[in-house]
Amino acid sequence: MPSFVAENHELMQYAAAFGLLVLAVLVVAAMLGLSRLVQNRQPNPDKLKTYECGEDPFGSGWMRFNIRFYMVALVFVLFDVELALVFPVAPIFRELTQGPGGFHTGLVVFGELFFFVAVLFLGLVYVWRKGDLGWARTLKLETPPPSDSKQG
Amino acid sequence: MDSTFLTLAAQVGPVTDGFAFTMAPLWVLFLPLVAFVLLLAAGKRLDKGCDVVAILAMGVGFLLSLCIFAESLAHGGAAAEGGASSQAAPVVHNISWLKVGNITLTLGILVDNLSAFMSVVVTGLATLVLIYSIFYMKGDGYYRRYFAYMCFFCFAMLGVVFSSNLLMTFIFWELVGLGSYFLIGFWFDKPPVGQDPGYQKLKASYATGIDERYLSPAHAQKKAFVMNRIGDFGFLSGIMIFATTMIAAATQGNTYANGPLEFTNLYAAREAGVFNNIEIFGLHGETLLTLAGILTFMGAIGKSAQFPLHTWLADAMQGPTTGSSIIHAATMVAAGVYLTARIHPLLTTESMFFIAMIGGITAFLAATMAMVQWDIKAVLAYSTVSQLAYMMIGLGSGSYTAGVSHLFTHAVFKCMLFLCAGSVIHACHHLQDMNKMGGLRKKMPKTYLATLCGVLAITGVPFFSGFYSKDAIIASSIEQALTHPENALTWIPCILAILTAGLTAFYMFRLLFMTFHGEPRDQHVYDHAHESPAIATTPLLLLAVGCLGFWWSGHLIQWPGGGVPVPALSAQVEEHGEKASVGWIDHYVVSPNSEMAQPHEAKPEHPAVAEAGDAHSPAEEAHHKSHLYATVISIAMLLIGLMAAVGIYLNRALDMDLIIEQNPGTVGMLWELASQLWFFDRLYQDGIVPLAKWFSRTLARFDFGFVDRILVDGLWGWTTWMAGTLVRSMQAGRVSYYVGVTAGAVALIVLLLLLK
Amino acid sequence: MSAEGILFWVVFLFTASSAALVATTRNILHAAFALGLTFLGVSGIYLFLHADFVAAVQLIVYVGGIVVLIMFGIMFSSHSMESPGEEPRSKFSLMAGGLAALGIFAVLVLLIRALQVPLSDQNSAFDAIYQRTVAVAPGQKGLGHYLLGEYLLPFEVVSILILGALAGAISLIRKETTTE
Amino acid sequence: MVGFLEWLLSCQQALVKWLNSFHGPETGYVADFVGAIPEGVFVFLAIVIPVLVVGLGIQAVAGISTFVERKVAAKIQLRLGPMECNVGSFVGAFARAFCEKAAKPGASMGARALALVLGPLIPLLDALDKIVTKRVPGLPIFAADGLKLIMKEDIIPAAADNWLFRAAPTIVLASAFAALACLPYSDRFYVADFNIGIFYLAAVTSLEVMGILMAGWASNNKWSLLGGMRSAAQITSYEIPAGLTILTAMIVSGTMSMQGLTVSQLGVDNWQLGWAWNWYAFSNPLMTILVPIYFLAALAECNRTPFDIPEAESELVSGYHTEYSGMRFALFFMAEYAMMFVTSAIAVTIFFGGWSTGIGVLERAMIDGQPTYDSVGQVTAVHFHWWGSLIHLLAFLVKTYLVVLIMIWVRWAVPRFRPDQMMALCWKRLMPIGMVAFLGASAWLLIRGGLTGGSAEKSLQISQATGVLSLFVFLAVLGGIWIWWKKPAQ
Amino acid sequence: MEQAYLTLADTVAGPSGPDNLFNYLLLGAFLFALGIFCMITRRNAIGVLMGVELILNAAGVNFVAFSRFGNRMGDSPGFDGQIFTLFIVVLAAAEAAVALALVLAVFQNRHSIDVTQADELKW
Repeated sequence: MPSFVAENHELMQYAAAFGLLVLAVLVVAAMLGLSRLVQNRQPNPDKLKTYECGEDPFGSGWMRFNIRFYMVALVFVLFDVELALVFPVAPIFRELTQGPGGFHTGLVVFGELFFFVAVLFLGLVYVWRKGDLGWARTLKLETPPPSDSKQG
Repeated sequence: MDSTFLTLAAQVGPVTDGFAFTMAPLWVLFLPLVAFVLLLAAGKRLDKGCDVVAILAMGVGFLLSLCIFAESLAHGGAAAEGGASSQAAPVVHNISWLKVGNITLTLGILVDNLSAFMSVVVTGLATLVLIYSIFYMKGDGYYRRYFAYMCFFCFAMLGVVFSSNLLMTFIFWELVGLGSYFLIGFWFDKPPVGQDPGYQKLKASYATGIDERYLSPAHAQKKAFVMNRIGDFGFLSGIMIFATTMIAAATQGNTYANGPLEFTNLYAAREAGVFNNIEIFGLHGETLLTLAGILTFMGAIGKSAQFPLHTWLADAMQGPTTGSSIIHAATMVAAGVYLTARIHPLLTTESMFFIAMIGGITAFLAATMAMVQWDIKAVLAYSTVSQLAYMMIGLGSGSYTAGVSHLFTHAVFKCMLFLCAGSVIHACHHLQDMNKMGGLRKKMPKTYLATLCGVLAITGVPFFSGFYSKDAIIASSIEQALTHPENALTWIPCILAILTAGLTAFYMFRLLFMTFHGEPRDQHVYDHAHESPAIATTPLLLLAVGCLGFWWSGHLIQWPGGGVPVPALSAQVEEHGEKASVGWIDHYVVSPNSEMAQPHEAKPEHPAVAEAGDAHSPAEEAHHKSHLYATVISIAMLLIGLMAAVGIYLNRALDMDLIIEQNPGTVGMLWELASQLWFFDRLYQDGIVPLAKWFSRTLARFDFGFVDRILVDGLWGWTTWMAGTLVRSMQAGRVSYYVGVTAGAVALIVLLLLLK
Repeated sequence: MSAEGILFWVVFLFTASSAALVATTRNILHAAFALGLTFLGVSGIYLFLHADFVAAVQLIVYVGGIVVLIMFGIMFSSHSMESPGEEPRSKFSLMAGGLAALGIFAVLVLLIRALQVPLSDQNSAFDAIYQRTVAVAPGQKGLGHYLLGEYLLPFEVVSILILGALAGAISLIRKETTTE
Repeated sequence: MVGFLEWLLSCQQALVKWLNSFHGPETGYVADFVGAIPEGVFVFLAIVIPVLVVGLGIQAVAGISTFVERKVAAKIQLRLGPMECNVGSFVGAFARAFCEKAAKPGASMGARALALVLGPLIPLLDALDKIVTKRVPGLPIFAADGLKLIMKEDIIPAAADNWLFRAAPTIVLASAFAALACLPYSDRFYVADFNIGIFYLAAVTSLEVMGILMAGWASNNKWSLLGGMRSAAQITSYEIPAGLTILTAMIVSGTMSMQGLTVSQLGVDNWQLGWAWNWYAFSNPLMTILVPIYFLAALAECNRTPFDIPEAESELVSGYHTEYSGMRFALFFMAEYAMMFVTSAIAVTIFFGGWSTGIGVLERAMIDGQPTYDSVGQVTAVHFHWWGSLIHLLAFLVKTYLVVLIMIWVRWAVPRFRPDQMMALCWKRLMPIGMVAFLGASAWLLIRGGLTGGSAEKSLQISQATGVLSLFVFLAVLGGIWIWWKKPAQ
Repeated sequence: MEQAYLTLADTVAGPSGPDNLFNYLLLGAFLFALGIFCMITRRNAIGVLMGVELILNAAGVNFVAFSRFGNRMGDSPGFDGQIFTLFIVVLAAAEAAVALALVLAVFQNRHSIDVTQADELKW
C-alpha cells in the first residue's frame, strides 16, 4: 500500500467528503450560471415584491411566531446530546458482551446504558406530562383552535 | 483505577462468589434507600401499597443477605479445613472517593463474617417488624411516613454494617442517629406527659424518675440526639487520632495510602506497630492507641446507651413500640456494640478494661432501674441497656465471640419481647402499666408463649439462646480476672456481671408474672383484652423459634456449596478432650484479624490476653475453670432471681413494700435510688443544662455587645461602607463591561507572570 | 506543500474568517449563520487531528442543534416590523473589546511561544494515535472504552445534568406557552 | 477509493513496464515521463474522480426521480399528461419556438448562443422525438420542466436578506452531497468508508436544518418563515428516532462503518451465508420493529408527504421556498431528492443488507478467496470478484431506489398530517418505541452473550431461532401497516 | 542525550500544516480572542452567547490538539483531550439551552434583550 495512503487513510477519505462539499458549491454556481446565461432578466418592482397571496405585503415577514417551535428545538438539542454520548458506547457493546465471560462486563455496561437511557426517558416523560411536546398543549382543548393549522 | 465498574466486574469472576460478595451487598444496602425515596416521592399515590413496598425491599434484602451469609459460610468452610477458624478473608470493594496528595479516601463495602451475619439479622428482624407493623400501626395518621422512616433507618444501619472504613462508618453512624431521631419523635405532636390531662391516672406508669415536663416525643428525640452528639464528639476525636496516625504513616512510607481509614489497613497497621512511631499530645504507642480506643468507644457509649449517657434510651420509649423494637434489637443500640466489635483488634489492655468497667457499671445500674419500673416498655428498655452492657463486658474482657454472639442472640429475643409488649399494649388499649395487667395468659396464649421463650432466653435458661452467649460472657470476665491477678479491679466487671444475672432473672420474671400470671388487677382491661391477629403473632412465633438454643449452639454441616447451621441438641461437645460450648457460631464469629482467630476461644483471642503463654499455661487452666464457674454461677443466680420473683410477684409470699419498710437502709435505699434512676436525669437536667445555658448566654452577650456592636457595626462596618461607596461607582452593571474588565485583568496577570 | 497541507490551510482560513465574521458582522442573524460555518470548520480541524468522532459530535450537536437553537432564539427575541438584530455598537465598546481581545490574543501567543514540545514526543504521540485510530481500532472504540471506564462517573452525571437543564429551560419558557 | 488509488498506481506500473518492453528511445522517454508522475497526482485523481462520479450521478438520480414521481403520480391520480403526453414533435417544436424567441430583440446573449446550437439540430430532434417520446409518454414534460427551470428568471425579492437567500440552497445541497461520501455503493466501488460512517451520515444530514431555516428567514415572507420553522422543528424532532434506530443498528452489528454494517449482515459461515434472512430486518425482531420507525423518520427528514407540513401548498404556498424561483427552486428539489436517496440508502444498509443481493448461492459464487470469521462464525471480512462488485453495485442501487419508489408512492397515497399529529407521532410514539427497542436489542445481545458463552454453534442455533421469530414480527409489522393504511387517516 | 524541542519559532520550518501543534494553538487563541471581542461588543444577549460558544470551541480545539500531540497522562493514550471536548460540547449544549431560555424569559419581561439595558447588576 502506498505510503501516503498508509499514513492518511482516514484523512484521504474525508478529503473526498470535502470534495463533495466543494462540488456542491460548484454545482450551484454552475447551474445558476447556466440559467443566468439562458434566462432573460427584466426585474421590476412588482416582481421583486414579497409574495403574499397577491396582496401588498403587510409589514415585514420577520414577525415572531409561536414559541412552541423553540420548545421543540430545545428538547431536541438536549436529547441529541444524550444520543451523541451513547454513540461511542454502542459499537463496543457487542464485543463486550459476546465471547466467553462477557456476561458480567456486559451486565455492568448494560446497567450503565440503561441508566443513561432511563434518564433520557425520564426527561421525555417530564416534558410529556408537562404537555410541552410541540403542539400537544393545544390538543388539550376539546376542539383545536382554528389558529392551529394556520399558525403552525 | 478500581473506581470503574468495568474492572469491578472483571474482578467478579464466577457468579455466586461475585454476586454474593460484590453486587448483593450493594443491593442490600440500597434497596431500603430506594424504598424510602419511593415512599417519599410517591406521596399519597402510594398510601395503599406503602407497607408492601417497604416489606418487599426489606424482604429482598433479607434474601440477598442470606446469600451473602451462605457465601461467607462457604468461604469459612474453605478456610476451615483442618479445624482452623471459619473466618472468611474479608472481601473489600472500594471506590476512591477523593484524592489528597497520595492519600485516597475510599468509600466501600467490607464483607466478612461479622457484617454478613449482622446484615442477615438486621434485614430479617426489620422484615418481621415491618410485617408486624402492618398490624400495629394500622389506622395511624402517619402510616406511610412510618414505613419510610423504617426503611431509612435500616438503610443507615446497613451502611454502618457494610462500611469498610471508619469515616464511612461515621457518616452512616450519624444517619442512624437521624433515623432514631425520626422514629423516637414519630408522634411529635403528642403533648408532654406533664400537660397530659390523664396524667394523674398515668402517673403510676411513669414513676420513672424522669422529669415529666420533658417526657414527650419531641423532647425525647431531642434528648437522644444531643446525648449521641456527646458520644459522637469522642468518636470523631478517635477517628482523628487514627487518621493522623495513618496519614502520617502513609506520607512517610506510602503504605496504607489507599484508604488510610480502612479497617483492614488499621488492623494491619496495628500489627505493624505503626502507632509506636508517631506522637500526638506527647502520647504514642499503646498509650495513644488506648486513648484512641477509648475515644472511639465513647461513640459506642452514646449510641448503645452506656453508663454516663444511658439516660436517653428510656425516653426513647415515646416512639412507636415497633420502632423501639427495631432500635433496641438490630439497629441503633446494636450499632455501638458493632462498632466496638469492629475496632476490637485495635483495643489495648487498658482500653478493654475501661470498656469492661463501663459495661459492668451500666449493666448493674440498668438492671436495678429495670427492677423498679412499672411501665412494661420501660422494663424492656432498661433490660436492653444492661444486656448491651453485657456485650460490652464480653468485648472488654477480650472475648470477641461472646460479645458478638450475645449481640445476635439478644437482637432476636429483644426484638421479639418488644413486639410482645406491643401486642400486650395493643390488647390493653395502649395501657402500659403492669399494675393494671395480669392474668393475660389465658387471653393471649400465643403472645404469652413468645414472651415466655424470650424471658427464658434473656435470663439465660439452659438450652435457650441467651444461655450460651451470657454464659460465655461471664466466663470470659472471670477468665480475665483470673489471668490478671495483678489488677484486682478486673474483678469488678466480673462481679457486677454476675449480680446483674440475678437481677435480670428477677425483673424479667417480674414482668412475665405481673403481665401474664396471677389474677387480673383491672377487670375492665382484662375483659377487653384479646389476642392479636395472625399477622402480628406469626412474626412473634417465628422469632420465638429463633430463641431456642440449638440454632446458636448447633454444629455446622459443611455442604459442598457451603455450610448451614443445623440444630445439634447437645450443645456441650467433646473437643480437645475438654468440655466447651463450641456451636458453629464459635467458629463463625471470630475476631477479624485472622491470625488471631482460633478454632474456639480456648486459646487467648487477643494480644491483650496474649501474654498468657501457650496451651498448657495457667491461662488454659483459668479458661477451663472460668467456664465451669460461669455455668454454675449463672444458673445459681438465675435460680435466686427466679425464686425472688416467684415469691414476690407470683404467689405473693413476700410483699415488696413490706421488705422496703423493714430494711430501709439497704433495700429501701437501693429501691429509692433505682426508682430515681440514680438521679442521673435530675443531675443532667438541673446541673449540667443550666451550666451550659449560662455559659452560652455569656458568650452570646459578648457576641452581641462587643463583636457585633463595636467591631462589626462600628469599625468594619464603617470601613466596608466607605470602600463600597468608593468602589460602587465602578459597577456599571453591564455584562460586557465586566467581561472586558475580566479579560483585561487576566491578560495583565498572565503578562506579569510571563515577564517575571 | 502536500495535498493535505493545502487542505488544512483552506479549512484553517475558512474557520478563522468565519469566526471573524461572527465577531464583526452587525446583523446578528448573519453572525449566527457564520457561527454555524465556524463550527463546520472546527469539526474539519478535528478531522485533521484524527478526532473523527469528536468532529461528528461537533457537527451533530453544534451545527445541527445549537445553531438552530440560537437562530430560533434570535427569531423569537427580535421585534416584529423591523429587521432583526441590526444593532448599533458604540465606538467605546468596540475599542474596549478590540483592546481586550488583542491583549488576550497577545498573551496567548506569548504563552504559546513559551511552550516547548519535545519533537520525539510529538512524533511518538503521532505514531501512537495513528496506530490506534487507523491500524488497530477505530477511534470511537477507544472513546467508548474510556467513557465506560475512567470517565464513567462524568458520563453518568452528564445525563442527569442534561435532564436538569431540560427541566429548567422548559419551565423557564413555559410561562409564555401557557398564556396562549 | 483507496483501492482505486492502488489500481491507478498499479496501472502506472504496468504502463511503464509495457512501454519499457519496447526498448525504443521514444517509448523510453514516455516511460520515464509516466513513471515520473508524482503520487500526489494519482491521489488527487483517486479523490476527484469518485467524487465527480457520485456528485453528477446523484443529479441524474434526482432528475430521474422527478420523472418517476410524475409517472407514479399520474398512475395513481390518473393525471393525463405523463401518461399520454407524446404530442407531435414536442422537442422539435420547442426548439423552433425557442429559436424564434431568441431572434427577437431583447433576448439575452446566452439565449442567442443556444439558438445557434439548437437551430441545425431541429430535424434530428424531430427524429429523436419520434423514437423516444412515443415509447416513453410523459418524457416531454420532463424535458419541458428542465428547460422551464433553467430559463425562468430567478428573482430575489427586494425585501429579502440577500446573502442568506443565496447561501441557503447551497447549504441544503451541500449537506445532501456530503452524505453521499460514505454510502456503501458496493463492496469495492465506494467513495469512502469512515470508521464512524453512519454517525457521520447522521451528523451531515443534520446540516440541512440550518439551510432550510436560513431560506425561510432570508426570504422576508411570512409563509416562508413559518415553513422554515416548521421544517426545522420537524427535521430536528425526527432526527431523534432516526438516531435511536442507528444506535440500535450499531449495538446489533458492533460497528459504525457502513461496509462493516453490510458485511455483518452476510451472516454466519455455513450454507446460510449471504441469504436475505441474515439481513437485520429479517433476522432481528427489534430491528424489524424499527423499520417503520426509520421509514417515517426518513420521510419527515426529507419533508415528504405525509410530513410535507413545511411546504404545504394548500396552507403555506410551498413553505420555505415560496420566494425561490427557477434554478434556485430546482436546487432545493435536487437536494430533496438527493436526501431521499441518502436516507433510503441508509435504510437499505441498516435493515436490508446494503449491497448484498440476498441470494446466498450467488454471493458465495462471487466470493474471491476465503472470508474471515470471528469467534462466533460471523463474517468479518470478505473479498469479491470485480464482476461480483458490479452486481453488488446494481443490487444496492436497485434496493435503494425501491425504497425511494415507496416514498414516492406514499406521497401520492397518503394525506398530510396536522402539525400536532406530526409532533405527537414523533415524541409520543416513535421515541418511546425506539428507546424500548434500543434497550431491548442491547438486553437481547447481553442475554445472548450469556447463553452462547462465545461458542459458534450455540450462537448459530440462537440466530436461527431469532430469525424465525423476527419473520413473524415482520409479518405482524406489515399487517399493522396494512391496517393503518385501511383506516382513514384522521 | 539532548532533547530536540519544537517551538513556535520554527513553525514554518517544522512539520507543515496539520502535523504541527502550533497551528492549532494559534487557531485556538484566535477563536478565543474573537469570542472575547464578541462578548464585549455585542449588545444583543444572544450575541454574547455566541461569543461564549466561540470560546468553548477554542478550548475544544486546544484539548484535542494536545491530546494528539504528545500529552499522555502516564500510560493512558491521548484520548483524554477528546473526552474533555466531548463533555465541553455537552455542557455547551446545556448551557445554550438554559441561557437562551433565560434570554427569552428576559425578553418576555422587558421586551428587549439588550444587555446594556439589563443593568440591575448595579448597586
